[in-house]
Amino acid sequence: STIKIGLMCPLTGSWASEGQDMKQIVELLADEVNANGGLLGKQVEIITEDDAGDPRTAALAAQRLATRDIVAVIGTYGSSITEASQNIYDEEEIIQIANGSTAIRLSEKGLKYFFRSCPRDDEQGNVAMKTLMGMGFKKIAILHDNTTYAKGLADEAKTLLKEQPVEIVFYEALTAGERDYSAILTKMKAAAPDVVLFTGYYPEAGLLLRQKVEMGWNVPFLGGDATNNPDLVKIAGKKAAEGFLFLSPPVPQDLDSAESTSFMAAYTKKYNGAPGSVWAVLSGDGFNAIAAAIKSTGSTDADTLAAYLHKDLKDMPGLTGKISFNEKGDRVGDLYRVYKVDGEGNFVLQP
Amino acid sequence: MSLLKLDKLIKDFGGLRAVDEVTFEVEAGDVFGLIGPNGAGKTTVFNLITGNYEPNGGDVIFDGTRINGLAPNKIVSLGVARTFQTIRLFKSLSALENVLSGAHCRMTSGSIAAMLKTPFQRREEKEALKLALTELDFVGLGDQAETRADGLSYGNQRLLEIARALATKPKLLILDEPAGGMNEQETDALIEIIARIKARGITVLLIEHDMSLVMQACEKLVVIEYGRKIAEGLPEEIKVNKKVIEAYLGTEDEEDETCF
Amino acid sequence: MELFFQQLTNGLAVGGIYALIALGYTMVYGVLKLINFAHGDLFTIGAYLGLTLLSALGLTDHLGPFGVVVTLAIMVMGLVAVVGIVLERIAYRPLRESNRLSAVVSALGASIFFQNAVMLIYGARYQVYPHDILPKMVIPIFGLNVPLLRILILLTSVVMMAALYFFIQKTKIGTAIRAVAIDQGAAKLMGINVNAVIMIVFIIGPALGGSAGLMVGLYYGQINFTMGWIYGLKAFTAAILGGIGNIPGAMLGGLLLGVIEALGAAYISIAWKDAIAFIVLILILIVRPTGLLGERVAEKV
Amino acid sequence: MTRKAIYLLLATLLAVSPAFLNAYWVDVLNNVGMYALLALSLNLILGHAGLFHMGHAAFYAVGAYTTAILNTTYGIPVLWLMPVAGLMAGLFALMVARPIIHLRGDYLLIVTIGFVEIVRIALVNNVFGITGGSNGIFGIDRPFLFGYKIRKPHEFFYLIWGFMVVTVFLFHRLENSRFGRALNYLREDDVAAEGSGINTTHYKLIAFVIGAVWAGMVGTIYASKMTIIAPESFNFWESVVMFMIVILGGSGSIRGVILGAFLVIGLPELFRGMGAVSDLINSVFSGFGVTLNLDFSNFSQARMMIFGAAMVIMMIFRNEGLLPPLPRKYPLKKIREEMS
Amino acid sequence: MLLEVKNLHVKYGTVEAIHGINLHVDEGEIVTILGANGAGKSTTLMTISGLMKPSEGEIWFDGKPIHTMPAHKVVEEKVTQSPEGRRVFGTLTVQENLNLGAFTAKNPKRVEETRRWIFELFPRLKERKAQLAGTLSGGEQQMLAIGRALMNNPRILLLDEPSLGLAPILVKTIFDTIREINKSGVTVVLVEQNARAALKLAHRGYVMEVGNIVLEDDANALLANPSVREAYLGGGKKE
Ligand SMILES: Nc1ncnc2c1ncn2[C@@H]1O[C@H](COP(=O)(O)OP(=O)(O)OP(=O)(O)O)[C@@H](O)[C@H]1O
Ligand SMILES: Nc1ncnc2c1ncn2[C@@H]1O[C@H](COP(=O)(O)OP(=O)(O)OP(=O)(O)O)[C@@H](O)[C@H]1O
Ligand SMILES: CC(C)C[C@H](N)C(=O)O
Ligand SMILES: [Mg+2]
Ligand SMILES: [Mg+2]
Repeated sequence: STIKIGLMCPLTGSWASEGQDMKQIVELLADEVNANGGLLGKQVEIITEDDAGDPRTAALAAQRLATRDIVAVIGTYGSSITEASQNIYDEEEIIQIANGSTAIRLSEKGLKYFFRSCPRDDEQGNVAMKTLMGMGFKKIAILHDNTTYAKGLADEAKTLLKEQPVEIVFYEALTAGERDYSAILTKMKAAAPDVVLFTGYYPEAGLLLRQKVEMGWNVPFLGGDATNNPDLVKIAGKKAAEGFLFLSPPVPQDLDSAESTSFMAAYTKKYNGAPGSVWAVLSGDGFNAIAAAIKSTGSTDADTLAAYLHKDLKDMPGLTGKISFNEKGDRVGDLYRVYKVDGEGNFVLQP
Repeated sequence: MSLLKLDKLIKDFGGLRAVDEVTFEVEAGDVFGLIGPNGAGKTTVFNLITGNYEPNGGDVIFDGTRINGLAPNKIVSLGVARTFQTIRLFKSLSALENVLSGAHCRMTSGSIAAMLKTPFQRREEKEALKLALTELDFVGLGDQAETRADGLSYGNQRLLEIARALATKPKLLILDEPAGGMNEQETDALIEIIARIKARGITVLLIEHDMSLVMQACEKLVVIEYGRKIAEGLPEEIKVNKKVIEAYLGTEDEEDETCF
Repeated sequence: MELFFQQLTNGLAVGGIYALIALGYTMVYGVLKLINFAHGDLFTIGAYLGLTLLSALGLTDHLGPFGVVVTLAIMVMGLVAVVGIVLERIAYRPLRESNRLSAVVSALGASIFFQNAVMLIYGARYQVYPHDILPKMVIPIFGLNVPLLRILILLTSVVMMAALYFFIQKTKIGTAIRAVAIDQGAAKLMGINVNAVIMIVFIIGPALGGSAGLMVGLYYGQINFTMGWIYGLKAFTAAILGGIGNIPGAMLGGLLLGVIEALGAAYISIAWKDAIAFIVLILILIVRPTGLLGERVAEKV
Repeated sequence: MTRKAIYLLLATLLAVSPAFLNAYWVDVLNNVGMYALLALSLNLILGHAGLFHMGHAAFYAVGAYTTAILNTTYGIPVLWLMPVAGLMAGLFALMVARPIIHLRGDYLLIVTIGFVEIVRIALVNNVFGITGGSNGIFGIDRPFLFGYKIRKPHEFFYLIWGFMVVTVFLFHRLENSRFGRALNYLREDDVAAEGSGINTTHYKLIAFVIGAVWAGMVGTIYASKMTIIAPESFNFWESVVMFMIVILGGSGSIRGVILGAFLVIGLPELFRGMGAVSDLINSVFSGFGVTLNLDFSNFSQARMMIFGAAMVIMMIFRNEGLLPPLPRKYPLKKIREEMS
Repeated sequence: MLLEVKNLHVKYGTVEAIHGINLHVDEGEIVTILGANGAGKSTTLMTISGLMKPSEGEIWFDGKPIHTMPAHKVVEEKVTQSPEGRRVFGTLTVQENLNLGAFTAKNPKRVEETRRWIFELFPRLKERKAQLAGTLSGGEQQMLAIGRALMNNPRILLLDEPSLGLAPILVKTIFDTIREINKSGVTVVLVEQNARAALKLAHRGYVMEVGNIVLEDDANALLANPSVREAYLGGGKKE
């Protein structure tokens, strides 16, 4: 018999590429564990379900996983998708380690079995505020897309910025999925901000960058972590994307720990190319954490594992840095970094 | 007192005055005919009476009350029922259910009573079914109760429309070209039905181009042309009225058999 | 004031695209009384085919920018028209005689099919048109800097509208199309080949939708497989706003919708702009139940 | 007689099915049930009254949000909130439908689509500061029934399908009454209906209201089942799904609509399960020492495409819907006897 | 023999409405088909025009089988129908309706001649050229329907209840016109409820009952036939 670990990720829908990466990474790590004799003398088996990036599908996917004797589940990507599945895992007493869901409230519900390997938006908001202040901007525009995550982050940043000697000259939401944002840009431009903080996702960010250049407007843009995707440059074009700043946990390429380098080597070898964004890599950290917990406790009991993850797992070397969880299940540590897009469209970690 | 009174009724469509100060009265118990050339405004007059159109001027007085401006269904419940020039049945429903639609306005139980199936609701439903069957029998469609309306022959569809109208328990029945598309034999049967409707004490107001029906069935006629009344009187008087002959009947020649 | 005019041009540019899609919607509706929910997906297909052809044929190496656009437009319109014909043949013709709503559901099914087929063929990720096909010229009009492409989009839709209007109103085939729209049986008695006429409609409508897809690809760069749904809905709204079945109405409705959205976003709220557009639509329909230019046929009883 | 027997058999099968199914499949059945309830309520408006209504999710949303707000702020038990949610949805329907009830066909269609969108956008923008914006509302209680907390799919199954039994019973009576007939009259020809003395505006509104009341009540079940609701669950597409269920199943037919829900909601899930099917086959064969590498899981990516094609095909072959309504039965013999 | 219908069966779905009828029309004739409502007269005409397909049997026109042709091809053979209920294109103008009547015409000069002839026949149509057909009075619409059919220069004109819903004076006009049209060389098949008038006009007649032809004779003979008199000419109190 095997130890089963679930993976819930978007294999279809508009986030499908992230989900594919998550699957590849978790399977790669599981293979490594199995090659080294598995866990507790058993092989690890990954069971994947598609959540399609849609809350209702996610609820069904969670229901399916819950029936398959899994010890824990890794995933998923978006906050609102994770939220739809949280209750189900909690009721079934299954550990969940989300990888891309940064919304604050996910871990404010007192769910005993919920963890996440990504940081939280209060931290991100804080870093956003500091970055903006550090660069000396005085008039700030904030734009989000009304999704759970983007609005939460925008609100967080707004609250923090209000305490600073700056002026928020614009705060509104666009509708994701459209093509033409020139009406919004025109309106924003009239408010004459020094900088725009956009907390939505990369497809809209790309279009905004492109259309603002077309308008002949040179305002700098700072993006939230959901803009960390290579497609951003594709959509905006290298010229329009150049100089774009965004926040994100560091990608493995930018870390020099042994774990990061060996993982990158293995991944590149197996799949010919680097993973698209950091979020999929964070699912790998989720897997590593649960594997470590099983190994150390010698148990697959959810309560034992949860207790271990909450209290005893300290500074485990992961793919994205050291990993520990606090009592809420959130990852501890200052993870957010600032990246900048260079003229070639590369994401360059800022010091 | 007359049952229906039209007083200087006017109806405009854009620039067209389709009904122009038409005035006449229908006595209770009569079979009253409204004739005139195509496009004279006859159907429009009917629509003004039944509330399908609102007049631009003048009044419709029914049974002592002014009814212009009321909703069609309200006018039906006051006792005016109609048939249509082009058949308007509920095609995919059975003949019985078509007639039940007429009975509808004499019933009161609503959706909640239906869900609870109150005794009153059941009794009412039964009464409505009895009424509907009676009216179907009256026009001779009793054995076709469960046939879909569009499965009936054309003539029978016309009769079904009459049965549906009768089920509203009208004081005044308005028929718009009831014999349209019927052959002479069917028309004869219709004349007989109209007579029986009259015998029930229901006043009938009808439009018809079939002169054999008009002459046999009607006690009194009004003729309109271009929205105006051009003649009024007994059938025999109308038949020889110059204006009517010129505008509507055509000159009498040996071929008059074709229409009389 | 300058801001107002800037927003007006923003709105007209978006509205031009809506109008172009709405023209196809209205054409098909006018003749078949069918709300072709798959129309938005034909638009998507147009955008993807444009990209495929662009990269496969290497047109940019041989032709000037406008040569590229014209060649592409012709090819895309042709191919999407073929899809349209097949769609009509398979999904709509068998339902021509039945309940209108059945055809609507068939159209919805076709829409789901197309959307997912595009996803399976091209993948779920965003696709991007090359950035440098058309020169990024900006034309000053009354002190506003308007990108050339926007003017072209608007111009195209106006020209298409005018051509279509002329075709429908003045030509023999156009009269036949209108006759088929009114009474197919009677049209057959005139010697009109009803299937052929409907095929023509399913060439024109989808071709217009496809060309709109191409234009969106060229202008905005980014395309994905779900984009047709929103555009389709907007175009349907536009067509209704103008009075469905009415060609100048589709144009008017499209432009108006674009402008309402832009001005709503500018002066009321960006987040509420779609709601504002719908509220305006509802208010207009309450006053004019058949849209702005729709015929007000009070049913003759 | 035989038809009754078949229904009884199917109902029994359904009733005992949770005993044989895992939580996932039971939850699929729950979803089917909820959509069937929604579609049945839409069926009054769309199927019976023939009003092109593609905005039913708006009423569903009002019910769900009413439940969520009242439950999370005042702690009122959710099942008590069911009638309140229904009432609110009904009132809302009355309010919004009144000014647009005279619109015809496609014009009504777009206006109702407008409703869903306006409602959704209002929810996203946190109207009155009580809807929680795009986050929605979380922490909604589970229902208590006779002191027992309903939590798991198996338990919800009986709540949902129990409500279904009540609904079918009541709607069946409704259909076979003066009220149900009135709706059909105005669907067939509203001028003739007016001319037969039926107040069509009134009935159109009542159809909207009853449909909305039911959708609102389903909203309660949904809110307490998910414990979190967000505007995205009530978007235009949800309305489209309900619409498709009604037309595909057979508008005006209760059994058709329920079957429609099984197909529209169940089919994509069935297709999704194909990955598991290939795994199963592989493992069976490997048991015999044969290595097969079947993988139907790619099929699950194509499942929506196949579903779309299936809808077209079903519509073509059954263009009146899968199970169109049967003509109403009247006890004519009995009445005749009484008459004579 | 210009038109020949052999053993024609027609079904609506699964229900057969025409049960194997035979009829023929010679060049230059006016032939009338009588029958009660629902006898199948319109169905017969529709099948000749190709709008319905026979389930069995054949229709030959001028030596060619036309039952296998699609409707628009039948029209090209100059078999033209003015359908029951007029079915003019309401939102098109009178002029456009007439143009559509000549949709398959190849010779523009001939079309203009025909148009002139039709305007002579129905001066009212000329007056109302630019009016929308839907706003014409019933009689005017009937004229338009017949005029539209004539635009095709038919060799055979199928008229389905041309007097339906018309005022007596117009009925006369229409019947006179039919006679005139026939005199100008057009063969006419006339379906009428107004049996008496139809028989006076026609050379020959058929009587249909529930999908079968039960009688065929000269018009005058039919007028005198007692069973026809009883069934179709009304036993009523004739003056
Ligand atoms: N809803 C309407 N809109 C515009 N014009 C109308 C409308 N209803 C009727 N008319 C016009 O009003 C005039 C009178 O029409 P009406 O139907 O009353 O004639 P009618 O006397 O019943 O004729 P017929 O004997 O042919 O039925 C006609 O010219 C007609 O075109
Ligand atoms: N669309 C249809 N679907 C089903 N049955 C039809 C249809 N049209 C006609 N029928 C049936 O076919 C038979 C012949 O109808 P048809 O219209 O040819 O009769 P008709 O002699 O022209 O009668 P009328 O004098 O009423 O015009 C009738 O029994 C009729 O009910
Ligand atoms: C993976 C991330 C881009 C998603 C985002 N941080 C969220 O919580 O939804
Ligand atoms: Mg009339
Ligand atoms: Mg006929």
